[in-house]
Amino acid sequence: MSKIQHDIQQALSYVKSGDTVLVGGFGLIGAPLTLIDGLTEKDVNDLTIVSNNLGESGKGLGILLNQNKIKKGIGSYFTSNRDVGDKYQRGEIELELLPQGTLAESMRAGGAGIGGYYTTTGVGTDLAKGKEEREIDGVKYILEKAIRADVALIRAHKADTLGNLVYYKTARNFNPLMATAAKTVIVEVDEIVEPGELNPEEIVTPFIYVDFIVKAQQILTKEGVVSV
Amino acid sequence: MSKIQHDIQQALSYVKSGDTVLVGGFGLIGAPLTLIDGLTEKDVNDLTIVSNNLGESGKGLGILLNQNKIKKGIGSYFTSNRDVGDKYQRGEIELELLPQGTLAESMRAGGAGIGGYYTTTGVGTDLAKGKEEREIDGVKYILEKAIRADVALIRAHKADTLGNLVYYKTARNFNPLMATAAKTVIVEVDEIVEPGELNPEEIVTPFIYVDFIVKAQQILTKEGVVSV
Amino acid sequence: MTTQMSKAETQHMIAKRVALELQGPCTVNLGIGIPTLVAEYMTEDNIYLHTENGLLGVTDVEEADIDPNLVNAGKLPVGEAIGSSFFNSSDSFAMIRGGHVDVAILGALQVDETGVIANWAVPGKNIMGVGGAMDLLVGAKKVFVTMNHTSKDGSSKLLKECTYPITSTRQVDMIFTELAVFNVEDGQLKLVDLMPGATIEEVREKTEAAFIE
Amino acid sequence: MTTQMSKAETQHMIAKRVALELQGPCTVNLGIGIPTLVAEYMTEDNIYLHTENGLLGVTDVEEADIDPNLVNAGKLPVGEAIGSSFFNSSDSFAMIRGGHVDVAILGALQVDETGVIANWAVPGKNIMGVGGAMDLLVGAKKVFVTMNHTSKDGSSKLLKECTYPITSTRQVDMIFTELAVFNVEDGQLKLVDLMPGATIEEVREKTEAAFIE
Repeated sequence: MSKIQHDIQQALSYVKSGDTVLVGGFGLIGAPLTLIDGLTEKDVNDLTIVSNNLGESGKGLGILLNQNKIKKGIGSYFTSNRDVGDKYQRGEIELELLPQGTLAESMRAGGAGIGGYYTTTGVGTDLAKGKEEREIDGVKYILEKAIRADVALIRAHKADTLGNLVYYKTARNFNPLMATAAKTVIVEVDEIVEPGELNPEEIVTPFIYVDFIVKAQQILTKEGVVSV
Repeated sequence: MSKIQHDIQQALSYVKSGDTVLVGGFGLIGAPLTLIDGLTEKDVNDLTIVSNNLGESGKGLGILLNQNKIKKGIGSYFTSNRDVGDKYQRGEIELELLPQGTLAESMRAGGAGIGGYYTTTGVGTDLAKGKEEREIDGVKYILEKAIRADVALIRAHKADTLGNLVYYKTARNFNPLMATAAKTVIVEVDEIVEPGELNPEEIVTPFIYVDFIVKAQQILTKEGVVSV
Repeated sequence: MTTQMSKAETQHMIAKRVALELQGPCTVNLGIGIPTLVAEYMTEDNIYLHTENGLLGVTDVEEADIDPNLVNAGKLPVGEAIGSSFFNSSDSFAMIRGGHVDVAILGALQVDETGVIANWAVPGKNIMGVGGAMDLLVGAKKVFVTMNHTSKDGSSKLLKECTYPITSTRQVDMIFTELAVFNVEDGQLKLVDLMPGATIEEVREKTEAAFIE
Repeated sequence: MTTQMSKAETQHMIAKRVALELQGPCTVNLGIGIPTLVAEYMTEDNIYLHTENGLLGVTDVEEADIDPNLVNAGKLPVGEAIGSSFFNSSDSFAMIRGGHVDVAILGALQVDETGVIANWAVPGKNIMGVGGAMDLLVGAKKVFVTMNHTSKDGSSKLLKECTYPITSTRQVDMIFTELAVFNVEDGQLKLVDLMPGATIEEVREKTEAAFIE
């Protein structure tokens, strides 16, 4: 069975109401814009979205937010979208704020069969409240739990038809981690090539992590997001 | 100051008696044979060696073992060198056996500022004895601690003069992890190139991890280890 | 067994039988020994082999193409398939422990009647090596075990309880010996096949563990 | 201050002063705001810039060469130096948290007299963003902080105790404002420099925190 999906909604059929969904990107950079766009057109709700930001006001995940499809956001920097704060104050969304390194590491842990880990980040701050503190070899750490999800929507630069992925510059960010931490992984890419065209030493995400591949129809350019 | 060292003993001057030393390689594959050879010629003892294997009988780290320079070995598969068992029975060496994935993950943790982590590997076995067991979300884990060291001796394929590294096929193994987990990192390579010659998307070990670079003088070939 | 096979023939017979259980697309990790031989009998071309020392896409290699830096977990020379990738040991075990490898095929010294195995240590001998066995047991979606049905002294290796240290509390999924094939279902061994030349009586006689026929 | 500088001029003055403290070879992570400007004043060519979104080797970029997928942590377009490398977010924070970045230059809202800072949340407002600040504070070998000496209402931002939530219990190493430069030594602020146009009297008047002159 080919992993390549030509129909975005078909690919997104794996996203169900109530799911936890990892969404790649640092702001719009490296975000799966085509898949996010598809999600805004899909009848789905009560989603828990794990993503560094919840888009910008009225853009990307921001549209999903305004559609009231997001029950909870887990991220490190919601400030980039003022609507998040407004919704939070009205009690319309739950938020879990994590340091950016913890957000990344928790997904890596989730993908690697690690249940939790002790990190120095956040010790003694408000973000450590309710978290176990422990001293190991004279250093204070807090316990952070792994993050795993139902679906990951990610973006890569190229995929081969097996599902091996390479990324492009700082559009890599959270995407390779999210590829490891979800039951179903859907990737959108600029280009699909034949197996053997990607250098085996250079593949960042081996194909076992990827379930479906779609071609990007929304691209970030200097002039903003354009449809192709 | 250039990171390139032409004198192996000069590079090894950072290894002191009593140090914990990470040594790369899966058996001889990807092992820093030149640096190990240099270590056998150096007056140093009471070393704790962290390496998947302690070489083979009379080869690689096996020589160091027979020179009684190793106080303790931490690894996953000492069986490859029968001398290790003999020495252990005579009480001449301490051994800490770890599952291979735990050995790797503990060094990654050490390099990443993670103090310890909960893994499913080993739960309920003799290797879990004395280790904290904990249930997280219904799954049993044991706590494993990070490994950090004084020095790492590793092998890569190419370095640029800044210290960026790329590896070669299955000679990669533990080397990139060890590069992150020691105070001083010494790498031996097949080839030294100028900055810009390695593809920025392909660099596995960024230069901040590397302190010294030496050119390999002992190479693993089909016919065994040869001097070049 | 009534027919006399060489050790190598027996190993190949077991490997061939294991191969029948592999349906692609899937990713399989092969342990040292009999498991390595399974690769020779796989018929589907969408089965990819993972080796924990850092390669997804292991293939056979011709003598002339041997590369000393391209080996499997048994340190034997291998080749690389089209579409293969290399990675470090922690990424490799993240794949294993994180549940991304479909099948692990391992050797075992003993198995108990619930499907728990012992394959890394023998009491009284120095416990010197474990390698990736514990990681594979907790992480692989399915675990198949190949083993001799009996010890040299004729005693069963399929026991009520393992006398050697167990490798994991996880029960394996299938057990392949030179006499029989068992599924592990709801914590019980179930005989699903007799190997060529084996009889049900011989299996009963040489199996200490309870099993469902 | 006696002279009237624009906000931008003040920011550049601070950035320029910070740059004097950077000696290569070293790796520096620049926060958003004034820290970003520091890059313009670095004189040594062996200072490498790390950005936590996944690049070691940040440089300026010409308008014509802007690549929308090549940005810094402030999502501003950047270039890549010769010898740069890209990596994912967990590898990037492994560098930071693991102690492999030499200097982090961060903005701050408040600093207390032991050098502990608050820079991610204001009480009464929604706590909406923390980004990499907590990671950088625990991990960077040295932390330099740039900040305004006083609030708009004239009250000191160098306080006996932070009234905003702290970012880390770790004490920073140096503090740079438009009036003065402080070292943090043994948990005490020590004035090491006055900025152009500032007087010791003005610094005393506008600094609530105790400091050694």
